[in-house]
Amino acid sequence: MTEQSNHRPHLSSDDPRIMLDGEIGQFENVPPYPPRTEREAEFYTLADGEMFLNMGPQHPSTHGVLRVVLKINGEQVVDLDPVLGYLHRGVEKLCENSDYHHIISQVDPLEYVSSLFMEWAPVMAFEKLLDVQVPRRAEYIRVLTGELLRVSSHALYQGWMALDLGGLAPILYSFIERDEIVEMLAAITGQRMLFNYFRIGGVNGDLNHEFMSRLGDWMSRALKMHETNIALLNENEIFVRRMRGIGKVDKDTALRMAVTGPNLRAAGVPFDVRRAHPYSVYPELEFDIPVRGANGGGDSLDRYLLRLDEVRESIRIIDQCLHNMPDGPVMARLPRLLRPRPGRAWAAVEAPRGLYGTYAISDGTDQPFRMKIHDPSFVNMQLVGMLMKGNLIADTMAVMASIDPVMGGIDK
Amino acid sequence: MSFIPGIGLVRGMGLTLRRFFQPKATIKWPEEKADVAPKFRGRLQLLYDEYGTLKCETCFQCAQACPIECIDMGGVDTKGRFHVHWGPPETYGERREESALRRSGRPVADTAYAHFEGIDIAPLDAILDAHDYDPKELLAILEETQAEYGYLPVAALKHISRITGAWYAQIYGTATYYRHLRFEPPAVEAVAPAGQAQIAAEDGFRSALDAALGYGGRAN
Amino acid sequence: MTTLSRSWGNMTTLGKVVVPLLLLVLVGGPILTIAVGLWVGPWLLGVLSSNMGIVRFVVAITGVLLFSIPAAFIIIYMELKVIAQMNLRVGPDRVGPAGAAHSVVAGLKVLTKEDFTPKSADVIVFTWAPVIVFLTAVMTFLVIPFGPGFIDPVTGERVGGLVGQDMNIGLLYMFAVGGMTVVGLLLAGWSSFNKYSLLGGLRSAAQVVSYEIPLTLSVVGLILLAGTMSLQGIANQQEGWFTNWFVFRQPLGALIFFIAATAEANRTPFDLTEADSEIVAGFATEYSGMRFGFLFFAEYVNVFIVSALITTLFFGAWNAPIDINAILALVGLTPPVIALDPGSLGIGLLVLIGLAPVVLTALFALPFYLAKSSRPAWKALLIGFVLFNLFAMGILTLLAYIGWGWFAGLIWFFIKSFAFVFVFVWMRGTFPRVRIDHLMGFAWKWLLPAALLNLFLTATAIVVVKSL
Amino acid sequence: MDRSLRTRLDARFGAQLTGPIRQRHDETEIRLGAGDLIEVMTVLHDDPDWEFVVLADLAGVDTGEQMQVVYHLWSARTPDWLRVVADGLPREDPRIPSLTGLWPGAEWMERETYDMFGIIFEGNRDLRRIYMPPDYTSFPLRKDFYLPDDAARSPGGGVRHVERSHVPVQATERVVRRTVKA
Repeated sequence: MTEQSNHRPHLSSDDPRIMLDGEIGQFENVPPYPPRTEREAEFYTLADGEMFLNMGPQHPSTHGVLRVVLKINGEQVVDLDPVLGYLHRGVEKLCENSDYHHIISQVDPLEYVSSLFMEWAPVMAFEKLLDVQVPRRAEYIRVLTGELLRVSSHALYQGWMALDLGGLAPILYSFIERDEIVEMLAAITGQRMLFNYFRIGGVNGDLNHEFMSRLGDWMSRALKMHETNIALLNENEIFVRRMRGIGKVDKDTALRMAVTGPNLRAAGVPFDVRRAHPYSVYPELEFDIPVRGANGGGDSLDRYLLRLDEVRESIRIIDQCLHNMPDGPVMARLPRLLRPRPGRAWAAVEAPRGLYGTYAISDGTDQPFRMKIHDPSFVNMQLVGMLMKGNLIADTMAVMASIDPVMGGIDK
Repeated sequence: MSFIPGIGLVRGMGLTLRRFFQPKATIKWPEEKADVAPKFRGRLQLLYDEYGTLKCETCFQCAQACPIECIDMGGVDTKGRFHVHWGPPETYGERREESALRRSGRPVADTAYAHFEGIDIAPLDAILDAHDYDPKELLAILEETQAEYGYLPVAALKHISRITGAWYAQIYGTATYYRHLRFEPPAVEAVAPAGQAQIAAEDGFRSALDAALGYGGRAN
Repeated sequence: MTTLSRSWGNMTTLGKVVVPLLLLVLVGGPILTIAVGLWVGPWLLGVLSSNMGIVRFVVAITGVLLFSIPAAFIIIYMELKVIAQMNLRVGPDRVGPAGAAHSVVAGLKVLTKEDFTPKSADVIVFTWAPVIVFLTAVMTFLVIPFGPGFIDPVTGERVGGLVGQDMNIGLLYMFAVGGMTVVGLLLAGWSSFNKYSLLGGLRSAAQVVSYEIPLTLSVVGLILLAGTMSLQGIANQQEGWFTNWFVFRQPLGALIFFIAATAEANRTPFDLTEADSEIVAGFATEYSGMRFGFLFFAEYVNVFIVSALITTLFFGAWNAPIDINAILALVGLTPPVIALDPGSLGIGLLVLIGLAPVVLTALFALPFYLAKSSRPAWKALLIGFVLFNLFAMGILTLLAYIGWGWFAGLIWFFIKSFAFVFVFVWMRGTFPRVRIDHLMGFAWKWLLPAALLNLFLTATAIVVVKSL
Repeated sequence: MDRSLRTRLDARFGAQLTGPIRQRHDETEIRLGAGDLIEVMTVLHDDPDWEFVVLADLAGVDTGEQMQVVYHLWSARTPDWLRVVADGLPREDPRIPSLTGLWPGAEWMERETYDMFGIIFEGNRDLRRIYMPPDYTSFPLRKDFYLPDDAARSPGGGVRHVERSHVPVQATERVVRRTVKA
C-alpha cells in the first residue's frame, strides 16, 4: 500500500523512535509517509505564516480521545483535519464474534453518556429479525428510561458547553442533576452508566418502589436546577457573544452533510426519528419537536437553546409514560438460544445526539453475520470540520461543544 | 460593539452567591455513605442459600460468558482432587507475564505447568498435529493422549486447551463425561479400551434415528 | 551504632567525606556564631544605628515581601474553598481544620515535584522566566500602605506608617513593575518550545499591554484629585467618613480600574493566557515542580496586589468607614485614651495571668457540662478552654484596636482587601472566558475612551471648582 | 410495509433493479448494480415526488462471495426506510462511484467502509484510512481477515505472542470462513 518514502525512513506509528535525534528543533512534524490523497497533500502543504497545532489526543476539551490537526495562521484557523481511531475497539468485529445476548453489553460503551439508546437500536433490529412482539409495558418502560437518560445527557451537555467556554460552575450543577437521574436508573437497571438493561423482547427488570419513589421525588423538582442554570448562561453576555453567529449551518448544507438530531433541528429541518419514523409507543405519546434557526440556519446558540427545549419535551413524555403505564409482563417469551432466520434488518432510534441506527444481517447461526452501527456523532463531527474554517482557536471549542460529539460513538 | 455587562452577568453573580449559601451536594465518603439502590449490580458478591452454603459450584458459565473476561474463579473439583481454576491469569495473565518476560530478554517459564507436575509434551504435540489442532476431534485426541500417557494429566489438558483454543472447562467437561477416560495413572495395567463399544452403540442409535426420520446418510 | 557502622559501610566515598563535615557544621556552627556575636556585636550595633535609614528600608522590605507568602497561601485556599462552595461542593476539607493547610501541603507537593526541562527548550530563558514573573509580582508589595502612621505632634499630620518604602511616585512604580510581569510570561511562553505555550505567551503580551493603558489612565484622574502619587498620601486623604473615599468622587475611574485590573492579573473573564479549554495551560504548559509553583504563586500574589490597590486607591486604604471620633464628639464623650501599661498592675498582673485562664475555662465549661449529662467532664472543659481563648482574643483585639491606631488600620485594610479578593474569586466561579478579539476590542474601543472621558471630566471639575 | 412504494419503485427503476424488491416490517430493499447507482440515487434525492433527503446510513458488507454497499434513506413521502443495496462488487478490486456529490456528509462513512473493507469509492476526494493506523496493511472486517496474520506483519510484533508462534505466518492463505446468500 504505502511505498517507502525517500526523504525519511518509514516509521510505523508503533515504532518508539518517532523523534530521531536529527529532528530536534524541527518545529513542523509532517507525517513521515507521503500524502495518500489530494486532500491530505493539500492540507499538509504550509503557506507562509501558517503552522500546525495538534489539538489532542490529550487535550482537555475534545470530549474524549480525539486529535484535530489545526492549520493556523496566528489565532485564525485556516484548515483542520480530525484524526480518529484512538478509541477504536472494533465493536463491529466484536459483535460478529459474540452471540445475540453479548452484543447488548458490547454496544453499551459506544455513546457512554446515553447508553440505553445504544442498546435500543440493536435490540429493535434483532426483534425484527426474530419477529418478536414486545409487550406494551416493556415499550413504555423503554421510552420512560430513554427519555430520562436524554434529560441527563442534555443536562451534561449544558455543563460541557459552559466548561469549554471557561465557566467552572455549570458543569458541577449538571453533574448534580445527572447524578439524581443515574441513581434512579440504577434502582431498576442495576448500573449507573453502562446499563445493559434492555433485552431482545423486552427489558431486564420491572419497575420497583425504589425507582418510583425516586422518580416521583425528582419529578416534583425536575427542572428547578435546570431553570436556575439558565440565569447563569442564557443571558450571560460573554456566553452569548461567544456563541452567537459562530458555526452557522443552513437547512440545505445540514441535510447534505447527513447530519441528524438536535444539530439538524437547530438548522431548521424538523427531522426527529420519533416523529419521522415512529417506533415503540411514540405514536401514542403527544409531544412536539422543537425546531430553531428556520430562517437562514442556526448557529451554536440555537443548538444550545434547542437542547433546553428538548429537555422540557422529554419531561412531558416521562409524565405521560407514568400516567398511562400499562401492566403486564416486561419480557416476551423467547428461547434461551437465539438463532434468527437468515435475513437483514435496520432499526433507528432518536439518540440525544441524532439518529442512532443498527443494520444487522443474520445467517442463521447464533452470531450475527454483519452488524453495522451508525453513530450520529461520527457524521456530526464532519460538521465541526466544515464550520471551523476561518474562526479563531477559541471558537473551535464553542463549535465543537455546541455539536457535542462523543468519541466513544465516533471511534466505535 | 456593545459590551456593557448589563443584567446578565450580574444575575449570574447573584445566582452563584445564592448557591454559596445553599446546602452542599458532596457525600463525604468515609463519614457519610451514599444510599445505593438494592438492585445495584456494581457490588460483586457471591450468593449463598439459607444454610450458608455457597450457590456457586465453579461451573465457569459466568467466567466464559463475560464479554471482557474479567471474572477470576477458582475452586476444588467435585472429588476434591485438585484445584480447578479459570480467570484472567489463565486467559491473559500468564500470557501477559510471558510477553513481559520475553521483552525483557529473560527465559519464559511456561507457568501453565507451575502447579502440577510437568509432562513430556512432544508426543502430545504429535497427536495434536495429527488431528490438525482441531477441537472438534477432542474425543480422539483425549483417547490417544490417554493411550500415550496411561491417563489424562492436567498438564496435557492445559496444553490441549492452549493449543487448540478450546476452553479448558469444555475439555475438562468432555474428559469427565466418558467413563473410560481417567485422571489418575491406573493402579493396574489397562485392559482393552472399552470406549470403542460405547462409540459403536452411539453410531447404531444415530443410524436408527436417521432411518426413522428419513434422512439420507449424514456426513458426521 | 550498628546501624551507623552498617550504613557507613555502604556509603559512597563522597558520602564519607560530606557526612562528617555536615555534623561538624551542625554542632560547631551555633557555638561559632554566638562567639562572633559577642565579640563583634557592639561594633555592629554602632554601625547600624549610625545609618538608620538603610536599616529601616531593608527591614521594611524583607518584612513586607515575606508577607506576600502567607497572603498567597490564604488566597489559594480561599479560591478553592469559595469556588467549591459556589459549585455546591465542599472543597478541601481533609488537610488541617476545614482543609486550611491545603495550600501549604500543595506548596510542599510542588516543591517535591521534579523540575522537568523539555529537551529542545531554551534552557536559560526557561529557568529564569518564572523568577522574573515571581519577582515582579512580589516587588509591588513595597509601596502598599498596610497601616497608618502616628500623628506628628508638631506638624499635626500623619508621618511614616506601615508601608515598605513610601515613595512619592508609588503609583508609577506600581504600574512600571506590574508591566514587567508580561516580560516573564512572554519569556516562559517562548522558551518552552511548545506551540500552546507560545500562543499563551503571545496572548498574555497582547492582553496585558492593551489593558495597561486604560489601567494607568483611569488612575490619572485620581492623582489630579489627590495631588500626590504616593499611596500613603492618597490613603491619608481618605480619612473620616466613608463618603470621602475616592470611589464616590471617581466612580467611572474605579470601574475602569477594576475591569482593567482583572485583565492585568489574567483573571476570569480575561484568563486567556491560561485558557485551559483552548490552549492547554497557556505559558505554563511545560512547567512542572517549583517553577510552576512560582508561576502559580505569582498569579495569586497579583490578585492580592490588585485588590490591595483597589482598596488603597478608591476605598480608603486603612480608614474605618465610620469616623468614631466624630460620633463621640457628637455624643460629647472624649475618646478613651487607654494607656496600656501592664507594668503598673504589678502583682495584679501575675495573678491575672496565673488565675484567669483556669477560672474562665471552668466558667465557660460549666453550662456545657450541665446542659448535657452524657457529655464527659473533660469534653466540657475542652469547650470551655476554646471559648476562653476566643474571649481572651476578643478582649485583646479590642484593646489593641482602641490603643494602637496602626492595628485598627491593618484590620480594616485586610477586611477590604480580602473582600475584593472574594469578588475576584467569585467572578472566577461564574464567568466564562472572553474571546481574544472581544478582549482587544473592548480594551481599545471601550475602556480607553471611557478612561479619557473620566480624565477630561475630572480635569474640568477641578478647574470649575477652583474658579468658584 | 408500504405497498405503493413497491409499485412506484418497480415502475420507475424496474430496468436497473438486479433483484426483486423485498419488503419486511417497515423496510423496503432494492438491489442495483454498481454502475447505475449514481443515476438512481440522484433521482431519489432530487425528484420532488421521491425526495429521499436524509441519508441515514452507508454500510459495507462482505457476503463471502461478493462485496456490497448498503445505503439507508428516509423520505417524508413514505413511512418506510428505503434500503438501496449496490451489490456485485468483485472481492479482489471492489470499486463503486462515490456519493459525496449528492451527500458531502457521506465522505467519512465511505472512508470508514474503505478502511474496513477496501472498497474504493471513485470520486471521494479524501479516501484514506479513518480508524486504522496509516501503515495498516489489511482490511479488518473482510471475511477472510485473520488477526494473527496481520498482527505478525505489523512491526509491533503482534499483541499476543500466542497467535504469532501458534500458526506460521506464510501458511495461511486468505480463506473465507462464513458466507451468506441473501
